[in-house]
Amino acid sequence: MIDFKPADEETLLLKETAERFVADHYELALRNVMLTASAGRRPARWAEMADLGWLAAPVGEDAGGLGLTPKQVVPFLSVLGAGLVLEPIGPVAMHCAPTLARALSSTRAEAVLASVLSGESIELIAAGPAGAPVKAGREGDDIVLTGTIPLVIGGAQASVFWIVADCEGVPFLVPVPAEKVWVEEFPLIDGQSAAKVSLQGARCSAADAVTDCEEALAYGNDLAMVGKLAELTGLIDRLYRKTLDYMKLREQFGRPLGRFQVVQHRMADMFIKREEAQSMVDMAAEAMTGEDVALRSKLVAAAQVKIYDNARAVLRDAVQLHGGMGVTDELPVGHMVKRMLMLTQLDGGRQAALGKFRKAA
Amino acid sequence: MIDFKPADEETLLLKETAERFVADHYELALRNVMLTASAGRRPARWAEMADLGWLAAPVGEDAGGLGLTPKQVVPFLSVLGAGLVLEPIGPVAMHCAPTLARALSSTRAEAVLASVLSGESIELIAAGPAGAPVKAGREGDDIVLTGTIPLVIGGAQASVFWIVADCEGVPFLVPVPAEKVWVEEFPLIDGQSAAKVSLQGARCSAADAVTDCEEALAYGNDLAMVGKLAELTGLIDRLYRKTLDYMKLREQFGRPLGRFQVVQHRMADMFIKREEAQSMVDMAAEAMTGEDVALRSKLVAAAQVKIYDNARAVLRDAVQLHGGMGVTDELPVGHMVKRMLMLTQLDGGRQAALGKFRKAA
Amino acid sequence: MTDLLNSAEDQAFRQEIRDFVSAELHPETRAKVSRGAPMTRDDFARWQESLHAKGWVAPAWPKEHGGPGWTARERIVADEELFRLHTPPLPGFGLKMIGPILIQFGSPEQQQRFLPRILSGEDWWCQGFSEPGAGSDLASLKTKAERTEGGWLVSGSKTWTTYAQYANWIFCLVRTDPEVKKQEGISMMLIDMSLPGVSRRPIRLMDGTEEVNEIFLDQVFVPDDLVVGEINKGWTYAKALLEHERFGIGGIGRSKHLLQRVREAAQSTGRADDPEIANALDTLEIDVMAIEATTLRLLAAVEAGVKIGAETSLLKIRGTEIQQALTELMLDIAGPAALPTRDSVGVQEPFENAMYQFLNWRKLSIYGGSNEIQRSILATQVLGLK
Amino acid sequence: MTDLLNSAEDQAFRQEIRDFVSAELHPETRAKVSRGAPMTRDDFARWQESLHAKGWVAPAWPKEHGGPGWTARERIVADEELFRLHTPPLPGFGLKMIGPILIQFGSPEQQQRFLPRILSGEDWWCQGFSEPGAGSDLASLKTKAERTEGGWLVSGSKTWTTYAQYANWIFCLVRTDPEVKKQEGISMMLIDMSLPGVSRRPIRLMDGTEEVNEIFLDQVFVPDDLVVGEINKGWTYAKALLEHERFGIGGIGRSKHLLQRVREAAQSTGRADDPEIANALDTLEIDVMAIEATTLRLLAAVEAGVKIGAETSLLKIRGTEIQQALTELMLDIAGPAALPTRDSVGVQEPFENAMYQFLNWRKLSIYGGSNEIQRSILATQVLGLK
Repeated sequence: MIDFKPADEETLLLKETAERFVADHYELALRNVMLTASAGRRPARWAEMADLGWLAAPVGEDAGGLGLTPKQVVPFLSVLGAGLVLEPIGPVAMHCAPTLARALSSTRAEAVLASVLSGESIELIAAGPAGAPVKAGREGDDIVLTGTIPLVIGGAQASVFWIVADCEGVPFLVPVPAEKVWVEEFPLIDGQSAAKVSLQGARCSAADAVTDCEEALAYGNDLAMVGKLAELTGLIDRLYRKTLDYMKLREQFGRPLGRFQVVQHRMADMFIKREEAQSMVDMAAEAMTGEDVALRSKLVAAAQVKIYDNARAVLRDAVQLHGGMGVTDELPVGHMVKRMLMLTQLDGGRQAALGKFRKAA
Repeated sequence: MIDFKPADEETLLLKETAERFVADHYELALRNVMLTASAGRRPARWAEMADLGWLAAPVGEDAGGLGLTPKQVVPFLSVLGAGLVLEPIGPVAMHCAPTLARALSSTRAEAVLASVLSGESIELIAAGPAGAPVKAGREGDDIVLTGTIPLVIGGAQASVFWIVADCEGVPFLVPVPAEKVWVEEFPLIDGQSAAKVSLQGARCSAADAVTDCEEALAYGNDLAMVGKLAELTGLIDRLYRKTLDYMKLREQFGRPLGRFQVVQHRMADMFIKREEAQSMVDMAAEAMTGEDVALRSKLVAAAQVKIYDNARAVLRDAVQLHGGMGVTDELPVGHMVKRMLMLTQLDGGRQAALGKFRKAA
Repeated sequence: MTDLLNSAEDQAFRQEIRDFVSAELHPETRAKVSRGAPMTRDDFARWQESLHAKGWVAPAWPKEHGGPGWTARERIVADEELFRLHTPPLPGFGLKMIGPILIQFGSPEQQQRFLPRILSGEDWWCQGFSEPGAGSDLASLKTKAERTEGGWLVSGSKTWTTYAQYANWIFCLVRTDPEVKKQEGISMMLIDMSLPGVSRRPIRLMDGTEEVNEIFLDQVFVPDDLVVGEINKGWTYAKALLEHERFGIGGIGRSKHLLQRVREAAQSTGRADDPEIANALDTLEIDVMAIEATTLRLLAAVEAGVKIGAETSLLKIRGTEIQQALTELMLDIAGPAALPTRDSVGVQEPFENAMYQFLNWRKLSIYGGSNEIQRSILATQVLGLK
Repeated sequence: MTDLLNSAEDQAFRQEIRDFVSAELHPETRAKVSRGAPMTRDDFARWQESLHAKGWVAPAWPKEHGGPGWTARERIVADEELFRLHTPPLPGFGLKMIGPILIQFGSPEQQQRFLPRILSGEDWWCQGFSEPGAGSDLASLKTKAERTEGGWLVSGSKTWTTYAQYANWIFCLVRTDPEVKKQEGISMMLIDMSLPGVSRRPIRLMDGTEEVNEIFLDQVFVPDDLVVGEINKGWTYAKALLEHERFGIGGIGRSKHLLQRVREAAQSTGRADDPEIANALDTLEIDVMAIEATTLRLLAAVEAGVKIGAETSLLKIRGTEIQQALTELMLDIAGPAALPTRDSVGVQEPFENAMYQFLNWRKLSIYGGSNEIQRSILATQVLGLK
């Protein structure tokens, strides 16, 4: 059952920590300095995030987390997305930690996650394009991994990669310390740091491998997607509001742009797209707590399609309505647009999402 | 080579005959009476069309025709389409006659076509959906045809059907007199008369069959399509002009609708779609005279896709901008809309056209 | 398609509706609805009788006036389920328009006299708001009421009057004061259509039906007790109508029903796996979900005390866009099979009503405040652009 | 994709261009253009040199001023073929803007002094029309010129000045009479950028480049002989620019080039048969045909003596819509491969410039009269809606 109740106390508290953080650290000029220096790679900043409980938010209490529901973390992630935060919060807090919490026995989960949730160790799920597993072979008690993962967000900061691998058709997850792999860092268009990770015969103990992890991986992928959709929704909302303000302020031909009927109708459409996005992310977050796994994936994929479409349309119109100012790096508009593009492209775009929707049906 | 020179003298003369005809016989109230009585089934009217040379227009002079180029007949057909004429001019003049002129030896063509071009005998090409041939078998010197052709425009008025048939993989055309088939008449949504034609073992002489007709059939199909696209272009143009007039005349909230910016931009788009349609039909008509058959079919299919799209968009906006008046049968708008829908649906719509485009590439 | 409302209670309620419908719905009516055919007066009347007997005929009316006492959520579930089961959607002129107006603004005498007959279907109401030549500019109406002994003499004409051929009453907006600002001189009156001076001209629509009419009023006498509320407050009452059932204007049940029909048509003709068709169907299914999720989110906000105003215009805009897109998709699937007229020998199932529905539903984006008007409402009232 | 212009003469001309390009185009420049990479000053300069030596650098200029004497049709063929062969499109500020203005309105001295140096590339011009805060309302410009001994003192600022970092001259619209209607007090002046008082601030664009600039003018002296035509007629000259090369604004060559690149990208990644991608590509190919056919039809009408005016706005609108749609389609094909920044180790061919081009080409629907302005021009000037 989908419940659309407005945000509760805990939700709002978590969201406020994000708002303060963004206000303190992500003023545009400051962020631009970070971009040229050390995107998302400040240990002190990461520790602060861990202290705020962010990394532990959606992990169950039995695994040492805060046990918040997906719906409770949506507004918080929306703020971080709209705030253009560069640290790999989503990949750690919404993907790696919750996946491990499900895939591992609760004792092992608590032990493994302790250092992740405290911010000591940055750990990431790493899989090939569209979640494809890396090829693995067995040699005695060892597992040998070979392959290249072209894009891991935050990969250059990670201590441990949890590789999604496959040995003769049996899927598993296996932790590989960063020292054992070849990591090449590069920036993404939105300024986040990513890395190409090459496993050239990386060797690890079979005892560390986690099998029976498919359900956990599927859950983790869906949850991570809800996190990304929350970011997108936050960005859509902020871009809508910025554009609306600009239309009220900016005068042309002797009156505010917002008095031209064509602009009014386009802004009405942008408003509609924002509302739809908000509804869909709430729906997807709620679906995460349901027992019907196929329905969960279907609703998450539906939200993905709709929010991708709306993000594209909103960014297109926001740039156009800002005119020349929309294509510079001098207003937040351009930066938000790039973040939105990053998020919509990352998992293969609309068509991949529609494929997921159909498969889950 | 595609030539976009404006219309020449002959083109304009032919077009004028169409304009006079429409003015004389197709005033809306008159047409409405025809709809309830005898849609397109008045022998005197058909004879008049033949006398005007319409049925012979695009047939070569060696087969007794006027030898006009496809481009020369486009404006004439545009007028007939926009004028909502109900007689099966296109099926006879643009499809059956030119196909036979190509498929038959010139002596036989002249003999067969004499009664067609004079209006004495209404003859039609009849094939299954998407041009599929009817199944045929041989019995001695006879051919036996079995199958149902769901929709033949003008079928209830025809004296002879030239059936597109197939006997053990060999395609051919064979004339079957109307007496030998079961014809059930019904009206189409735009008021034209059509028929379902059933061949329940219809028998005809193998000596009458025309083989080696594939090239002629392909040419005839392309030419007939150019005729339909000309009609559509005429309808788009007339609907655009009617809507524009209405926007200038009709006042709401104290000023003409055409002063609202949203209306202005939508009318600009309608104008663009009209211009594109006009360009594409000219291009397709010119392509008919080229020697490269694949290129010809490709350009005709391209025009088909574009004009279908533009017709849909124009009819949608024209109805919307006319408001309540757009959905009645009391203005020409509604009638034009139905004619446009008929023409765009008849050959399977946009996707079928896109398929043809791809195949020809 | 997926139901977002599927708790145990929802499912029990759905089952109750299914049981009721399977016992009550006439198979012929069901078949017509399932094929998208136009309804006759009898189809509606027969089904209204069943709903009325069950107490379900006016989902949004307060219980004391004969409503079933459903929550907003239950109303959505019922709407969805009734559509899914191919029951005919009853015309709203009595049940969703003048009924609620009388409940809110009518005199006790008017309520007693009219409400029970609306529920039972004894009275059939039509709406006299639009006038020839006025279009979206409703407030410029010209029908005038002149004061006379004990009431008013009304003259003028009304148009786009749906199902007036079945109606015995019409509620009209008329100008009672030509001197003041145009919105301020309008009153709402209830007129017996059998009175002398009331006449009707059917309007033939391009879909081939005659579901709308022009109504002429020539010195028709309306006694004071058939004026709704106060004189010159008619515009306020008409606007209040827009507030009523405004969470239902997304037309979720109607969209799901059409989607289901289009999917079935695609399947029965082997085109369901055609990637273009499949993508369009899935995209529209997701579009419907977005409207449903938005409706539920806005309702939850209202329940939590948030004030929601003209935001609901978005439900009208998107709902009608989706429904019109579905009728176009049906044409795409049909191809030439959509061309023979209904009831002719050329008809090819399941497309016998594809063209009728495409043509008929062009009205969705025009009536009840065109989608252009709705966008302007959003821009000015919600976004503050003016 | 299909060429509509393929007569024997067209084909011979295409061959001549192919021979020339294969002999002259630097392979490195070719490779960059074929991958959609941004151009450097050198890429442009080197190619301009080759075109200039051949006499082809200014297709639309009259022969007596150094043009090749091509017909409108030949210009379309040349544009198409040069794009297809991956030659860089030269910036038009000298060749397509101030050059033609001087040919039409400049003094003989101005023509002799500037035209040869535009052709050779010795002078690099930039355009000083837009001003900060003015947007599409160009005529509201504030840069002012005050009368002084033998000339004018110009102060103000200009923005969106493309490639000003390479330019040594700028042509500016400035206000010479603040008392009259805003369009009537504007003059056009030629300003040497090395003069004291001229300064420049690069603007960083979201695509990561700095191709545009803000230009500040502080009491810059412009002698009378560097005023174009008459004082206060600048707006007329600027408008005449829109008339120039107006049949080229559909950008047919550019669109075909991009379409070819997107098709190749789809093929090389095995997505060319994906029905969604294939449909989108074919639809866009047909869209380009429609623009080409319309351009040719309008040109034929002009040759036959028909007056074509603002109709050409449709070429700008549709041309830019198509090009932007193509950059979006490239993103759809690329998926995550579009995300690493250009020149980083993460780059995945053939998508290294997919995002750059998507972002960079957002400008197409904004500059040179936004598409909103173009639609208003069509509505008022062609359709007569006002």
